[in-house]
Amino acid sequence: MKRYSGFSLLKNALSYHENWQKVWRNPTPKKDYDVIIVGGGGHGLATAYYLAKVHGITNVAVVEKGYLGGGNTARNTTIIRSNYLWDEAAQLYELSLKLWEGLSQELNYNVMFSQRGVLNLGHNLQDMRDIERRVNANRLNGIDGEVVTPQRIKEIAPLINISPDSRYPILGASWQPRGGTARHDAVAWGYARGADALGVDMIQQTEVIGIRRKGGAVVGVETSNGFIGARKVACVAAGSSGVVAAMAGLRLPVESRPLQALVSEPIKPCLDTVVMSNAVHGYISQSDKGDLVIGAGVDSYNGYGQRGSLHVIEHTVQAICELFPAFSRVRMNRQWGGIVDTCPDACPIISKTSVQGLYFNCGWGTGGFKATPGSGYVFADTVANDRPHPLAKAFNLDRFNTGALIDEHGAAGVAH
Amino acid sequence: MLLIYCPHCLEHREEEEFSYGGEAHIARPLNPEALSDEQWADYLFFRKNPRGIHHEMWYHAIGCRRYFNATRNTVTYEILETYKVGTQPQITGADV
Amino acid sequence: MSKLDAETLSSESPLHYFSKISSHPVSSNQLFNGDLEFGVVAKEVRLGSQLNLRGDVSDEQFVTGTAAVLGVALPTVPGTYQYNSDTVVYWLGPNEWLVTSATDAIELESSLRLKINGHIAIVDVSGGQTLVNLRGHGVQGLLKKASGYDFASWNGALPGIGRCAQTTFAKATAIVGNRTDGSFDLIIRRSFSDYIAQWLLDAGQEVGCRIESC
Amino acid sequence: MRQLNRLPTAGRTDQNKVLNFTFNGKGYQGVAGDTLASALLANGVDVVGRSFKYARPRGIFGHGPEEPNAIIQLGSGAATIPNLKATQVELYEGLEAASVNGWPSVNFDLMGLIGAFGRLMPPGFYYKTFMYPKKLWMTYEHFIRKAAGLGSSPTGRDPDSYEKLNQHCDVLVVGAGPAGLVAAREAARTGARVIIADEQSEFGGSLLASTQLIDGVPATQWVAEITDELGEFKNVQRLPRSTVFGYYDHNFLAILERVTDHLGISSASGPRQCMHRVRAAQVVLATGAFERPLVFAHNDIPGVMLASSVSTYVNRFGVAPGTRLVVATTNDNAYQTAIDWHHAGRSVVSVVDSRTGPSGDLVEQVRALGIQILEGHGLIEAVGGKRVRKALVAPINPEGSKVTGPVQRLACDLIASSGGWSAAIHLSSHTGAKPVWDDTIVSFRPGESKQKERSAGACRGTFGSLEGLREGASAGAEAAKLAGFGSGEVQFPTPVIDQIIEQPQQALFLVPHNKATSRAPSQFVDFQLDVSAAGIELAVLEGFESVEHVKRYTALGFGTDQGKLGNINGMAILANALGQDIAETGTTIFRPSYTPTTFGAIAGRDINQLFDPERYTAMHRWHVEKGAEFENVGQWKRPWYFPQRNETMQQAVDREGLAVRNSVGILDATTLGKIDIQGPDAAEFITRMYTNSYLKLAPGKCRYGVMLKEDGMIFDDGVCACLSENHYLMFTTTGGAAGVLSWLELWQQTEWPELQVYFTSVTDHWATATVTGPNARKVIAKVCQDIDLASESFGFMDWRDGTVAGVTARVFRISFTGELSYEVNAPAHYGRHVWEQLIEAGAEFNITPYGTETMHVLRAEKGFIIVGQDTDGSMTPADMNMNWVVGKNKVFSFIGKRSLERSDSIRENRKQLVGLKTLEPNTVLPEGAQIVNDPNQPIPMAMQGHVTSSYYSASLRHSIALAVVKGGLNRMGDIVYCPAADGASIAAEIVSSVFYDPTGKRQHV
Ligand SMILES: Cc1cc2nc3c(=O)[nH]c(=O)nc-3n(C[C@H](O)[C@H](O)[C@H](O)COP(=O)(O)OP(=O)(O)OC[C@H]3O[C@@H](n4cnc5c(N)ncnc54)[C@H](O)[C@@H]3O)c2cc1C
Ligand SMILES: NC(=O)c1ccc[n+]([C@@H]2O[C@H](COP(=O)([O-])OP(=O)(O)OC[C@H]3O[C@@H](n4cnc5c(N)ncnc54)[C@H](O)[C@@H]3O)[C@@H](O)[C@H]2O)c1
Ligand SMILES: Cc1cc2nc3c(=O)[nH]c(=O)nc-3n(C[C@H](O)[C@H](O)[C@H](O)COP(=O)(O)O)c2cc1C
Ligand SMILES: [Zn+2]
Repeated sequence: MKRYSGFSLLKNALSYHENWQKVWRNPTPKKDYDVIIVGGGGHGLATAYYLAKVHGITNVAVVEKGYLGGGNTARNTTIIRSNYLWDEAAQLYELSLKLWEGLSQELNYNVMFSQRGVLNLGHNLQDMRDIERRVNANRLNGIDGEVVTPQRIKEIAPLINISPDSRYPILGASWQPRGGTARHDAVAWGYARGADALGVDMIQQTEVIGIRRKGGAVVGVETSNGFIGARKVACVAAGSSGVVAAMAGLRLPVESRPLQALVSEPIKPCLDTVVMSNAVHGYISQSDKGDLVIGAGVDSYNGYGQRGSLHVIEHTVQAICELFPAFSRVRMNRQWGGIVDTCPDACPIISKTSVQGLYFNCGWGTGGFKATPGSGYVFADTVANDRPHPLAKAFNLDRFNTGALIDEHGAAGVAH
Repeated sequence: MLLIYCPHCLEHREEEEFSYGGEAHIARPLNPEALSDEQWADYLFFRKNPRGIHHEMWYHAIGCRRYFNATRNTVTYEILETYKVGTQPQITGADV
Repeated sequence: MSKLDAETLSSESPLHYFSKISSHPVSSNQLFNGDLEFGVVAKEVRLGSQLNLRGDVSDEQFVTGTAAVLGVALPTVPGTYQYNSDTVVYWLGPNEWLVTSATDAIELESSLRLKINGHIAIVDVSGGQTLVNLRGHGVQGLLKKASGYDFASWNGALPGIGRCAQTTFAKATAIVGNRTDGSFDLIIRRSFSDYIAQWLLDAGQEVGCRIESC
Repeated sequence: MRQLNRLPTAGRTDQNKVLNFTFNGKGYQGVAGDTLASALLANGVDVVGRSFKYARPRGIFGHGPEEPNAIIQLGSGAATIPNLKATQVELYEGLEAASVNGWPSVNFDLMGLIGAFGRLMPPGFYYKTFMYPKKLWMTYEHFIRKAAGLGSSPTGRDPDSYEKLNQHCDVLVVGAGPAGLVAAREAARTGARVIIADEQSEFGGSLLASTQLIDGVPATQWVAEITDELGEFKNVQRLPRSTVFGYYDHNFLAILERVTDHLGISSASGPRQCMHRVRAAQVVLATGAFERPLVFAHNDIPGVMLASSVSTYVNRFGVAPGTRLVVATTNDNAYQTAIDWHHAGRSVVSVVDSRTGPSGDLVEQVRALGIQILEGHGLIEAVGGKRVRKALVAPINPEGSKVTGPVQRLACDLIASSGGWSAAIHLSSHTGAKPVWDDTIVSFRPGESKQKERSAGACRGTFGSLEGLREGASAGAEAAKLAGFGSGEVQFPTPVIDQIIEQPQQALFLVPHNKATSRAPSQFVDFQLDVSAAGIELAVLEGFESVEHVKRYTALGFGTDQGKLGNINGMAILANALGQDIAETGTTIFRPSYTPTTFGAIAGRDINQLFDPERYTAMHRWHVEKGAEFENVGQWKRPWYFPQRNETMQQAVDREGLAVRNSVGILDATTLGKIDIQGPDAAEFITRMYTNSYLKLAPGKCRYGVMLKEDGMIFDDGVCACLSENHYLMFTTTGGAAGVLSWLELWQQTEWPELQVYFTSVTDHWATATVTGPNARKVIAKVCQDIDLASESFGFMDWRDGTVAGVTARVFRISFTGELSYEVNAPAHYGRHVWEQLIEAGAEFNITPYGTETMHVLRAEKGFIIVGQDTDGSMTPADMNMNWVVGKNKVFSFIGKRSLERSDSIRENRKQLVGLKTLEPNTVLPEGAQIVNDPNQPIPMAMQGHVTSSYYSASLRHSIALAVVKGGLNRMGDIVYCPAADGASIAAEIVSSVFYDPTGKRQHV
């Protein structure tokens, strides 16, 4: 892999950009692999990268039905934070945040991780209790965060409306300065490039349509382009996880729901942080290009449509206009939807299954983009060693039997 | 936004009047105490979640306050039928 | 409560605080001078009672019994109401009706209970809701702002047969019924009535809106 | 100031009505009927903006929503609007507009220097650089961000209002060009409810700029006639200035109508814009087509325009945007522009046609006018700085891939380019229909319909006028029929229109240059985002092969025009680089918004106080009059505390609490949910829902219960009263009311329909006043004579019917304060009356109204939980030390019971509810504080639980807290710590959660 740098850019400019290397090969699949990863989203690609990089397992293929990073990775509002409530979740997301902090250098690919901070607003007394609780827990877990006043919020995001006369006035917020956003596509591409350089095959436009087993173990996957053998199959198919599990005769406690987002036209920089509000239900940041990136709450019913709808967007835009009355005259440029795999406790599943050699990493629901590096890291470890990574232990499938859920709904509430 | 035919109101109504009730036809085990943790978890948390035909419950919350079932394609969102609780769907079928 | 008490006690209807409040694009001075036309007049109507009625339409005693007491047949066609001069029975669901009547609630409930029994329910909800009549040339337009329900689809209905629908109204809910005089009745919940009044004044501003409480 | 480029022919404008406006601070004049774009062109303004990435000077390129360059900021202050397209802004007197980029000005932009370094900024350059040293990235980013954005957001509150209308129709026609107009007319005559919407200021579509005759009259007259004809139908609603911006599931479409924008005043008198939410039985899409620009070197210099735009400015606006025109084309259609230009009295330098031997009707007309036609030639490069000065043309091979001869320089100041037409398939794509590439029309066509819609006219790829009219008419008739109106037969005769014979166009998406694409001057594909042909080829070189990857890598189609001009060229260049055909390469997806949609219009009137309903109790106004501070609880406004004079909240709460403990207080408890339950199986049903049993609850009695979800976790709690045999009244929490009712309905209707029971919400019917404190009985006795209040006959957890203050009421002896309490329920119309009478009766005892904060303190003193505060969705009754409320021996396995037996539910060290007493009695623990055993341990600390409720108790004279602590019930007397943000920590002792009156004497008196 030829390294990227300001110098390489200059050098290539002089040769009219005619000599750039491919970011990844588009190889024809081998007959079989040590590990096949189903799903070429950020998580699948990160898993491949760490399998190769950390565990030296390079005979790996990522099989993706569409284009790399084209699922939720392409569709999310790119919010990154680690201020989760429960120890198990906080530690996992914090591992991820630490990886984000060196990711551009690790991958030699600028994923534009921007630590502009994240505000989670509180609008009623219970919100504020929950914020206190979460921030206190974060602090004792070594995660940065503070509870801030409306005045401080106004300093951080000057266009916000902190009037006590609003319908749901802002009473305060949690503030995690190390949180922020990243350029979502670049994350997928950076991992793919890194994995490719280590020998991983990226197989695009190839859908896994069956999981072949022999005895109690997997032997490979059937795809739209034929069978590919594998000793281990690691499924990271996000919204399609249930469908993929069914191919192996398994059921998962996930339901696939549309989650919608929209962007405004690009405007001059006016919001230099991420603002999230669970109570009025909207979250917003401004991309490096200038568009306001706005996310909605998850749709109420199951769906694989990847389309947006109007009433959900109406509600979200109302929330944004409540928080930022000045944005009323800004305009929506585009809206879309993703398919998120929601778990009953709003926490992921990173787990072995009853089928030998078959692993699942799913259930990230509305908030898995931020976990991409950490998820790939612990999942690679789990697959390589055929046992849960210590940080993944709590996220096994068995928790639904024992009842040891990690309920991020209940208290943390905030989804993304 | 869906337009849903309520089998009680005998009219199409806007989605805003309804709330989604999850997968239909899941019978509560008659004797929960006799189930293993796995069987109970299956009832509690595990759903079909198909890509395609789905039988699901809806509640006409801002209307006749009745629950009913719908057969909906989870990809196209087309609603193929709605039917009353206690009756069986006309349309079943393989996933698309 | 007896009728006598009711007259001596001070009661407050849900829209009590909105008596004669108007919104209009023209100045408020002009408003109360002369009969400036309001596109929407929302007039709260005092009712004797509102009862929620439950029962099984396949139970003949229930159907005939209610008709005998109320003087109107129980509407069994979804989305319709039946009425006479002082009673209206709205279809709310396959086993649910709303009765509004000039008769006192306790009296009405006990006469009903004399005639019908078995698995039925009669619940006095008089204090929980109010009826607002909406009239004026702006009403159809206002309803379009308020709800996704296609009220224009009622236009073909036979005169004398009322149509009604329980549906969304702005961000609250309402039972809406049509009247032969072209106006509409709105039955709304008490705790939402301030919101709905504010909403009516806001949405009716262009054509002029006036609220009269009872 | 003279309008240099204004023609004597007025087109659709009124040259007698002069309008003054300013652009970038300079004054100009235009005329009524102008757009800002036509007025700027009339005044000879060339540079209207700077490009996003390279800050290249840009001029007006199109005449409608496809415009990529003329992005402006309209107005100033709170009413300013960013990012409008000058081509879509109707001119009005006093209009103020400015370019969105360019510093210090668009004509001299320092950032333009960056353009010189364009080579250093190929697609994806960000990803390749700014990484080292790591700590500088946030600084780099700061500067990257500074360069972001087009226009600026206002900073104040929007002075305008926005309307929303729910519409229903049988046939919605989108687009009022010829196809749409005849479709609407056919549908209208069947009696169907028809809505016809068009984005432009007037109906007519492309005909507004047409010189054709229809039915023997000029096209614009024909349009006026048919538009009037439509107006006569009562069943037709005509919506000009109305953009259908999204096509959603189940034939739901959204229209943005610009009601007053063209008047240029902030509308005190009504909404600025109106969003129509349309549920249509059938839809006819007649949205026309966009002309495709040719991609040649420096095709972005001001003075390069779409051929149809040049014609539109001449014919519709009476503006000639230049003097000497070169037309570059691949098709016959653009010859019309040469003809129009010629008739405008200006000079046509040449028509440069990539084809050999063109001979269609229009070609022949051009020849007859003596205009030079360069066949088999390509316009390979435009030359100029802020305006085109020359066009470089050269012979090219028939495939259009190579320059084959010497370059000629044509002096000119205007280049009209046409690479064919792209059908406007946007709305059909919104539905998920997959566009189909069609080589014969060199465009995508709408894919197989996914909804009840059909396309007609140019948007279906039918570019001929006559065929388009025919198609429109039959689409209208068909749509009406399918909606239940008419026979489906077309009724009106097809309009008579001259047939123009055209020859096939050439599919040419990149005009070759004598240098390789990577080395040629930039050949722009997406103007707004500076995406060039070389950029697309580079993406392919780097391995981005999917059209979606190329879009995301280069930003092709990401702009505010959403690729209306650039998409097809871009995809074709990509296909070519991949050696595929376009069909194989496919296209990116069009999504709403068709053109950008104002947030305020999407929000409508549901903002400010109407954002969400405020729910009031019958006593609300009394609380307001008494100066209560309010708390939001769900949608309800509840009095939080009643400050007197200059009291702080703590002082008020202390006073209120002491009043209850020492004499009597009164609380508005109306907001609790109340559900009336009737039926022979009511008791059985309730028993299945609560953890305890109601089978033996006698009339006149109440019982407290807890409800679980099937996962065993507490979800609501409250008291349930037996009113009579088979008749119960259930109280729920304020926030849980709606959820509990639908929860009950769910189980009854779907699981146990055999249980005969009915539920009715009576939350709104009853107003509830809680009178509580040692003097409560005395107060009630003064206003209620018909209930025997003696404890022996009306005991704790009993209820009685009676008359309170003259009102028929129901009184419950239940207590959330631990004091003697009566909850008086009266029909809500009398709520304020009863409340005031109770206050009056209590005056001699100094009855004190108290709010939710005091209520919370009082109940915490008693260790009563609040669901949602002391529980969080992961708490079982056992965790709350409430096993006493769980009927272990109930026959039926109540909801949630089985989950209580899972291994995690019976785990030893679950968090359990305990009390905490700070060692320093005046220190109040913060709610939400985490609890540790050793405050000096290193981070991460082992957390034992957290504080759920915490107050200063005035009656106990020390602070109290409720907390959940791992294994807490076995840790009484242990000292634990709450580390605070400042590093200090507060020590507290684990104690019983019942701080006050542990034996419960006081509530039983
Ligand atoms: C609108 C929206 C906003 C969001 N906002 C945030 C946010 O702000 N912060 C945050 O942290 N998270 C957010 N998320 C969630 C986040 O996007 C996801 O959790 C995360 O991207 C999941 O990554 P993934 O790699 O697992 O999934 P994906 O990127 O969806 O990858 C899964 C891949 O599997 C492929 N696949 C599926 N089935 C098959 C098959 N049978 N064969 C082959 N391939 C298959 C899919 O094509 C897809 O590419 C948001 C999501 C959405 C939709
Ligand atoms: N010869 C050619 O190559 C060629 C090519 C294209 C068009 N034409 C001519 O153009 C005419 C096409 O007629 P037509 O009726 O199909 O199209 P049209 O372009 O005349 O009318 C389309 C109308 O739809 C409106 N519109 C588009 N999208 C909209 C939306 N989302 N919301 C609201 N309005 C929207 C536009 O503003 C426009 O007024 C014919 O006369 C045809 O001959 C010729
Ligand atoms: C963070 C983010 C920013 C985006 N910004 C833009 C934008 O400026 N312009 C645009 O057209 N689309 C933008 N999109 C949306 C994409 O074009 C696209 O709609 C989305 O990735 C979903 O893919 P699909 O529409 O191809 O299904 C953005 C998406 C994301 C996730
Ligand atoms: Zn219904």
